[in-house]
Amino acid sequence: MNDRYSRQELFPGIGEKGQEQLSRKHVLVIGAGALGSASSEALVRSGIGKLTIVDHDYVEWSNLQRQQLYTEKDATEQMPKAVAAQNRLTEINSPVTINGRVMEATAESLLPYLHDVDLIIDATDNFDTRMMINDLSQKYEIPWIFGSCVGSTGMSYTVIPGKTACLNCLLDRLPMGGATCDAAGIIAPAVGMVAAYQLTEAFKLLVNDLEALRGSLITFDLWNNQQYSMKTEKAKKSDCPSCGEHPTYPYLQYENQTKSMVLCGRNSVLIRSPQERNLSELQKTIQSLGETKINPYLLSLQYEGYRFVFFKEGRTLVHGTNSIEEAKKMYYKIIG
Amino acid sequence: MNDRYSRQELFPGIGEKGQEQLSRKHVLVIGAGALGSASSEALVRSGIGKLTIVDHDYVEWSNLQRQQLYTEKDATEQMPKAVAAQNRLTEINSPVTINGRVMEATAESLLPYLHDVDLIIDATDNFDTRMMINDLSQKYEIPWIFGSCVGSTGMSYTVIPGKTACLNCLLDRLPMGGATCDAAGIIAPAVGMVAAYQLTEAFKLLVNDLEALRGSLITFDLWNNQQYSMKTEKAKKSDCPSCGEHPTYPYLQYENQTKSMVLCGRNSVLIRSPQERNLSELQKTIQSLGETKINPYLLSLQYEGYRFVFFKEGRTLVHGTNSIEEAKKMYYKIIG
Amino acid sequence: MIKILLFAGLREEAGKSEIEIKADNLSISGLKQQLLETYNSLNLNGAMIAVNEEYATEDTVVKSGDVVAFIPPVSGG
Amino acid sequence: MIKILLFAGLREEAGKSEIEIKADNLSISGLKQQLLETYNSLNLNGAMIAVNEEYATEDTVVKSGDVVAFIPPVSGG
Repeated sequence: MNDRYSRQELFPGIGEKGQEQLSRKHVLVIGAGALGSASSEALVRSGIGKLTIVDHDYVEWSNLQRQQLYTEKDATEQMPKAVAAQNRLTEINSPVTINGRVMEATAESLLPYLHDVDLIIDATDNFDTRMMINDLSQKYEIPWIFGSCVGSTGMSYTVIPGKTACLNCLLDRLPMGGATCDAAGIIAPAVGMVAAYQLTEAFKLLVNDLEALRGSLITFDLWNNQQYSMKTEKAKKSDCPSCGEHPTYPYLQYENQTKSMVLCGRNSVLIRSPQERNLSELQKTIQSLGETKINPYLLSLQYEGYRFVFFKEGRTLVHGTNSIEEAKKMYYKIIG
Repeated sequence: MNDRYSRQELFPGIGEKGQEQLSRKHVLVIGAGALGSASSEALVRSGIGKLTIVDHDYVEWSNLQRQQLYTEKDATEQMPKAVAAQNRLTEINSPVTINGRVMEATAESLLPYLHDVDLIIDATDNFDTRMMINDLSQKYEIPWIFGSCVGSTGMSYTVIPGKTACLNCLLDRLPMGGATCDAAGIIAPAVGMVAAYQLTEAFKLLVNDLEALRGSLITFDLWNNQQYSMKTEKAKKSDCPSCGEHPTYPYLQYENQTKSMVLCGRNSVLIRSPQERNLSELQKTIQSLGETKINPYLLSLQYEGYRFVFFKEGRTLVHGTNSIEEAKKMYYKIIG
Repeated sequence: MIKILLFAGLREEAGKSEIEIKADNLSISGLKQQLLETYNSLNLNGAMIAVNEEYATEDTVVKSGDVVAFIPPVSGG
Repeated sequence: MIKILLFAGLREEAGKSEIEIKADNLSISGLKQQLLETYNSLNLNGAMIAVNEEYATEDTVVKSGDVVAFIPPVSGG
């Protein structure tokens, strides 16, 4: 076991000193889908000290094509991704402290984990959450690495509070990504490429080699053999509400108001409730409506062409609609 | 299970037609180390029909930092990589036909598998084997995708017999990579990046989208933010001994003569013998020399600062030396 | 000539990844207008803009020989 | 000026990824000689050569403004 990290220590950019630094770092990965699988696995293999991985979803068959931590068994059992991820990651590197957290990533839910986090890796699938991460990063002075992919394309950018432009500087408005996401699908190498960019920047930050950082937003299209890098020095805005001279962290405020959201490319609506649920009691109430399935974390129900998934801590996924109104109507019909 | 490949079918470059094509393809991955892990996992997840993965090595602790198919259990049990890979890949996608083969990749050993192979992915760690693959590819008209990585750098190139320049056209001589390989180590994102390039080209070939192929050799250095692409139209040589007008396939001939080789960056020598071994009998003979460990595939021995690993089908790895002579001397001392 | 690079969804909408436009000393917003005359279905709003690989805005003035990239943010993960 | 790009091990040996050399109408083998006068430890043999992103050989002649890349094959996997 002693030479476990020997190949990484031989790499001059890390070395024995860098390896020692890695072993004391705590990385927060937000999302345990395709990007989250790839990043968390590589970070755990590399021997970081502690990984927290947050996800509110469970493993489905359509995930297996690109989400490398999961197997058919996880899909059959509808395991929450954060639980399945923690199990696999522990098999990979048991000395690393791994916290899988089955929860939605919100400013409130993440706050308790931030005090010793050295770096946040974005592995979410929507800009609502990314903008919230961007504000948290600024407020608590934690660097974060944006990453996203669709089809054969992807992008990545590293945000360092007090130094680089932030995501809010780069984007004039909150992107509406629904159309592309629904239409374009995704292939695994696009995931691997974004994760490679994010991970390299992560290692540079974790071993404090700030000079090596890319300093630009990178984007690519693997199928069409495109690659592009955009320098961002000129993008930093002194009046940016997230990273400027008088920050108001707008997406921390906005976040507090969102109570339900359409999930991009999923034909699904997420409804949040602060109320914990007794799943087996709920099952008794609703089992006359249609087929139910239960495990310690969630209860699912097929009903009138929709599939409802009720999570213990209060969230509900309504599959089969992109309409919040429709989803809420059905939800209240069932929950009462 | 029905929407298992839905995200891939949504990607216009693949589509439902491409998915159907994938399901009838046989890919041969040579090497089950870092690149072989990444490529074979993504191909199996993508739903190809059949995968053959060939490797002569077993899982060691120092592999776990970057070889994504393996766990601590595999390292503890010294599982042959081809066996551990097959086990994990089967958990990931059981309908795919997966052949893990514990054997050295030579022209002779690979020949029985070539008749229905649509594509060869290079995941080896030396140019001896790559040049042999290059000649096999030309002789049997099977495309192959070169990939390699060291430190934070990597490269990839797609060879299509009768169309592109081959690896022998590109290289004036057989590269001597020992020094760099020993010195530079490797980080996981360099692996992920090469695999992403190889996999995208693989998908293009497997769904017959030849126009989308890159047509160039790509190289990068992630730590130093370099990226470079070299067009290769002018590289094709009509007198190339591998792909020219009168090919002699020199590396198929050379291959037949190699009987032992130094393993790059491993401080190890590989010695080949055509003789199968009875491992438990051998264990009895040598257990007085030092600590031995046995499983159905191999027997290992600690002896005078070296570690010997005897494989059932005749190979021996001698760890602890870069000298063929020294290794052979110790080998004959033990085997007699 | 100003060279325009299109990525991701924009590339698909235009059916090509590169477009050349005869222009000089033109703001990005002016360039967008010209582009939309020929490619009226292009959804350029929300795309990040780079000129010669540097971040740019609607006000940035481009000259002949410049390369302008429109990069629509993708959201999956 | 000819711009020279170095990759992987060559980059490490030179301690930099880019070198500029004052030259014009020079074969690659001539360029290599000039380069070795200053960077005598560079192991250029075995490296692939590209001029302006196209494959090139020792005989290829380069002009001022060209970009020459030396790409040593890496072997790991």
